[in-house]
Amino acid sequence: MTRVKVIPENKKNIIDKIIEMSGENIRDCMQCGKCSAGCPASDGMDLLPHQVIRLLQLGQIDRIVESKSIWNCASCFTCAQRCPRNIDIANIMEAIRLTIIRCVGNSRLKADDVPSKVDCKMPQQAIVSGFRKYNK
Amino acid sequence: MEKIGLKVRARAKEALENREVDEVMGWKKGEFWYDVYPVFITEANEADDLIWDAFCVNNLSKYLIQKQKENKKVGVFLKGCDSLGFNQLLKDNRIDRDQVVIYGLPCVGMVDPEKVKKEGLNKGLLEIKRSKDEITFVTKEGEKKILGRQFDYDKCLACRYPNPVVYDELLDTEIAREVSEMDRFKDVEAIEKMSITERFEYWSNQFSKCIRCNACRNICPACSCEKCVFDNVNAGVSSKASVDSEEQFFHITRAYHVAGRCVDCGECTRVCPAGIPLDQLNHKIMKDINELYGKYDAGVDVSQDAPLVTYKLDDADSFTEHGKGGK
Amino acid sequence: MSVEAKETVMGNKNEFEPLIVAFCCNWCSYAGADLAGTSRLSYPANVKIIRVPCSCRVNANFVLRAFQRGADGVVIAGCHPGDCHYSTGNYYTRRRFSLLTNFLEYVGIEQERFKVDWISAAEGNKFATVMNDVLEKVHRLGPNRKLRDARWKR
Amino acid sequence: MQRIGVFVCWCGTNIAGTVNIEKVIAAAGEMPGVVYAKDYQYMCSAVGQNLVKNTIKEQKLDRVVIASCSPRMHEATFRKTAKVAGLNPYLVEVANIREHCSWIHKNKEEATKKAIALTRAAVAKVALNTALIAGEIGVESRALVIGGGIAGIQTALDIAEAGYEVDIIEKSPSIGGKMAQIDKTFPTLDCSACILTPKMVDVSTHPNINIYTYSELENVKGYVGNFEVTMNQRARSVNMEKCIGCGICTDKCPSKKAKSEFEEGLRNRSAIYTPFPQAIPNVPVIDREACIKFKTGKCGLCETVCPAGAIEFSQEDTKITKKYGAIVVAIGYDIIALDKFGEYAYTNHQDVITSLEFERLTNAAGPTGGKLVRPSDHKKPKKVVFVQCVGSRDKTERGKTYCSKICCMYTAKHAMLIRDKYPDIETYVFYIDVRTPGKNFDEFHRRAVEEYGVNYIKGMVGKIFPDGEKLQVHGVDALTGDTIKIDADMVVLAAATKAKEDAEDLGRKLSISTDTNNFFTEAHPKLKPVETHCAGIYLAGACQGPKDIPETVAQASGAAAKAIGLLSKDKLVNNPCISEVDEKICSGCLACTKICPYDAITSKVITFNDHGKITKRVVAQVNKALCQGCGGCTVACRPGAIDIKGFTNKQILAEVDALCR
Repeated sequence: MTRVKVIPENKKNIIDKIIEMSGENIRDCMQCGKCSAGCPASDGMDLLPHQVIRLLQLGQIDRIVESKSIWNCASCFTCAQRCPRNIDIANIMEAIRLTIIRCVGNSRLKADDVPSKVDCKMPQQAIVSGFRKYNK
Repeated sequence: MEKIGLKVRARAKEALENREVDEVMGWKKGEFWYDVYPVFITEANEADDLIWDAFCVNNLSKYLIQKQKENKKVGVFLKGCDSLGFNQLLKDNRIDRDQVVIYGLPCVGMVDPEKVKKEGLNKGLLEIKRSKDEITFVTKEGEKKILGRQFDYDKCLACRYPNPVVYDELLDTEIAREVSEMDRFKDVEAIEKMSITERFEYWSNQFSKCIRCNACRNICPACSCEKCVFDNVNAGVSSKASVDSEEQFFHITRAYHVAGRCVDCGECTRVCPAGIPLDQLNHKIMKDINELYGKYDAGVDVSQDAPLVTYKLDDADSFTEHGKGGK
Repeated sequence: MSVEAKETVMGNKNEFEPLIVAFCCNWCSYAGADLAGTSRLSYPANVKIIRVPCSCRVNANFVLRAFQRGADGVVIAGCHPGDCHYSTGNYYTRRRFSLLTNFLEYVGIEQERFKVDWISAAEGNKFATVMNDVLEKVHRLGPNRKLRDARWKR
Repeated sequence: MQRIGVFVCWCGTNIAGTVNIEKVIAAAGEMPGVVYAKDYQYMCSAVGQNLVKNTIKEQKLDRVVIASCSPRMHEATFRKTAKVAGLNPYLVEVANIREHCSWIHKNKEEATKKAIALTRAAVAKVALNTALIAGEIGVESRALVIGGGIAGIQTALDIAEAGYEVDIIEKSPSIGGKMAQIDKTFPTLDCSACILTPKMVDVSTHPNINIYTYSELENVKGYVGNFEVTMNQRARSVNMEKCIGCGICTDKCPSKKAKSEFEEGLRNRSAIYTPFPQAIPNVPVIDREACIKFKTGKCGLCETVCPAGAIEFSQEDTKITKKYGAIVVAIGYDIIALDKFGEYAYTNHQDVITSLEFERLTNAAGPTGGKLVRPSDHKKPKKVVFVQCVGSRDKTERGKTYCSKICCMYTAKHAMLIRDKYPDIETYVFYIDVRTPGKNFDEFHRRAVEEYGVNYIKGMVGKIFPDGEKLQVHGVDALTGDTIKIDADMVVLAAATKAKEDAEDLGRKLSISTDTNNFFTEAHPKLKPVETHCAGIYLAGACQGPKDIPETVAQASGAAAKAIGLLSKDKLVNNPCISEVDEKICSGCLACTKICPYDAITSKVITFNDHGKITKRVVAQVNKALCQGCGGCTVACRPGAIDIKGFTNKQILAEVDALCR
């Protein structure tokens, strides 16, 4: 039985950065699942929001980075509104996205190629949040 | 004012003759033009010495405490500010109302001898006569009339109760006087504007002048304790060593003890031999009480509880953030 | 980082060790201080507590005596208005020390040196925060020379 | 010369851990008046106390300082020790070097210096202590129980059985409280009415118990043993003696629009009503807002049909003032408002109900006669979903931070009852953690899962919204990680409990404190759960914190035992640390009489020889029985003529000096 430290040393600083950036205390989460239950975008997520937080608590950043959830999150803040432990999960998702974008290559979406992607049915908020999510 | 002076004499003589009172307290002229001192007369013929002029500033009500210990019925002449002091003594159960007959004297304001000397008008001065807003200087060379009230005490300029609030008889017609409430606490606001170190410098200089003669305590109608805490060594509160902190302790505690009870008669400032502006301390507390707990004038209404012996459930306070009271 | 830790960091720089005298009412704030103890919170050792039956027992003389004896800060803690064990005690405290707070500041004492607050028996961490906060401010102000009796050697 | 003994406690490592005991002993040795200083691991233990006793005798100590834990813990213990050793108990002072020193400061050197300062302050104070003899006060041998629920009923019965008179004051028209609304009780599933009504009848027939229903507490004066309570008995508009409880008036009453509070609004009631059939007293009450006679002056039908002529429209509120020795607060709890929980759609859909409403639905005396039907269309539901922790364990301001303790058990009970009565109904329970720690509690919960097939899903419900006939419930199963959607017919929310609305101002009237959630604060969470800081006032039931019926009854009997202990004494020793007037200094201004919360200070005339002359003077005097020693008067007294024994001005000044050494 190998001794596994709950939060591996090398991942400690990333976790602390995410916590500091989002200003949220992830240890407060009691895994009640209300965020995942109410998340409108949860169908497309392989890791539900409460599982993302659980992985953060366990320091498993790689599984979060590989998951699609943080990109599916439309930051509509329903989870934050309903979390009984007052944690702003959307804020944490934002922090994870930013840490990934900032350490991997340049921003994925250039300003000038947005018009080509816009279709009239898409609400403006999607454009703005898309732009915000994919840039440094 | 001389007309009233005659009335005073007549009333005193009459009161003593038909035994209304055992003794009458009034003022008597001293040797100099500014010199007037309290006098207690028991015989009708002594009444002729009584006077009423521009220097009868002494508050006679505090002598009543001692007189009543000799359980005498006393007649006393009280001005507006004196009557406020009288009410405060009454509220503190120090005197018995039925043992006193009060002859009320509406007062136009008393002349401050220092101000006369500053103008140099005291050379060869024999007497000062005063009618409502006009002062005549009787000197060896002749008479000189000056209009206006620039020679009055500062406290008289700001006086809000020229007419006695309690009396058995009124010897003169009441005086109407509007004093703006706005600049009542100008002196306090000036000090409040100073920085914290300036304020401490200002006050520690003032307090260091104090020689602990207790004149302020003896003249003050609100300071009527049988045995003051500063006289009682057993209380272990403070001593009279000539160290700055003792005077600061004395004056802060005294201002605190008369909080909500000081009638703003300004006597402490007048009698202080070191010239410390003690009423600026009392004015600050009055300003705070008015702001925090509603306008309150001590000595006006004997039945109303003083601010520090009553409370309201939703009182403001000046030490918590949501205390609603400014700092 | 609580004040204590910060203090040890810059403690050796200057030897100023603030002294705070706290008057705590037996039913609420003293119990709050006990709760701060039982929950192992931390506030600096310079705060020394005197137990009084009720906050209305604290006389202005005690506050002045503390400053005279070289205290750098005085704290009075009582029950929240309405919670007083003697039902009306702290209403009088509120009036008395609202006047004294303003008056001491008027005479030139920094307002951070004299703190009055309501701390109930259940507010252990409020007790610790208030004490940490007072000490931090007093630490910044430095030693209190005002009202201090020169003959008193600490 | 004084002979002061200082005893420093290690308290195991609690104090010795961060305080250098030897240094404190050495410093204590040099303090003025100290002739003996000793330390021991556990001063409060029997050995420690014997050490104090023997040292007092051997060293002929006349004052003792114990440097140990908080005086609130062991001041009484060490005072008793001193008394046994023949020393006046009030010549003992405690320096708090544990809660206020060793537990707070990590740095050993600083903690030691502070411990020495605190000990020096205690020595300075004890040097000025005087021997005090506790006075005696009488005790009124009658108890008052506030609240008529199971807690109040059990307390009243126990006190009455001990032979003391008890008054119950209940705000609603009948006693019974929340337990009367419940159908079955866990864990034994016996019917709530069957075990409650016999107790209610015992209370109504017990000679020592008087019941004041439809009444509220106005104000309380006095202190332990001598409380003077004023109650306001609201007008029932029915004469209690004449009424025979036939119930004709409640049937005939035309105004049927008022919502029945007892039925949680699921059924209407008439203007003249008894809350439930087994109500005690079984006398109806006229709700003056709903009654047509009071609103418009017409009607008055109840008066005409009443066979006993018991209706009295002219009845007025009556004020009753009585004296009591002890008071037990048992006002129970309420359910939080769910209007802020929009995601559960409680306010805009009839079939989303709270557990209390569910109790009424399944109750045989309830609005649907015990048949489980949907309140909207009275159809039998096929799928029922239970949602746990609605508002409990919630740090936002919508809910309460604590766990309400009883919901897991009553939800398991509800689910089990449905599966037992209607096996075809599917039941789901969304939970975060099932908390069933009591005796036979977990077995009860496991029976619901294993035998009755209730589906327990670990995960919260995200949102509920009406979808045609059904209710769509979106939840998640946190264990498998997939979202769950159920089309339910009925949703039952286990709403959080909260303190009663008027708990805070009742606390103010009794001057007992409430915590941040408005539950009453007990004197000590572990050692004094049924007492409050105010002597003579005790707590029973859910008003002190969320509690189930077994605990409530246990606490009620505990509170009753405390009250009986108090009432059994005909004399009470009162606190000797009270105020005293020095008549030589008192100038008779009587400012202190205005300050005293207990009106304990009055004036008197004294005659004395003033330099040969007999003079009279008014001075203040303190009524030793009324004064509680708060000290407000000592500050109002400018010359310091009035002082509190045990906390005199000089003692506190001495403490200030010692602390500033």
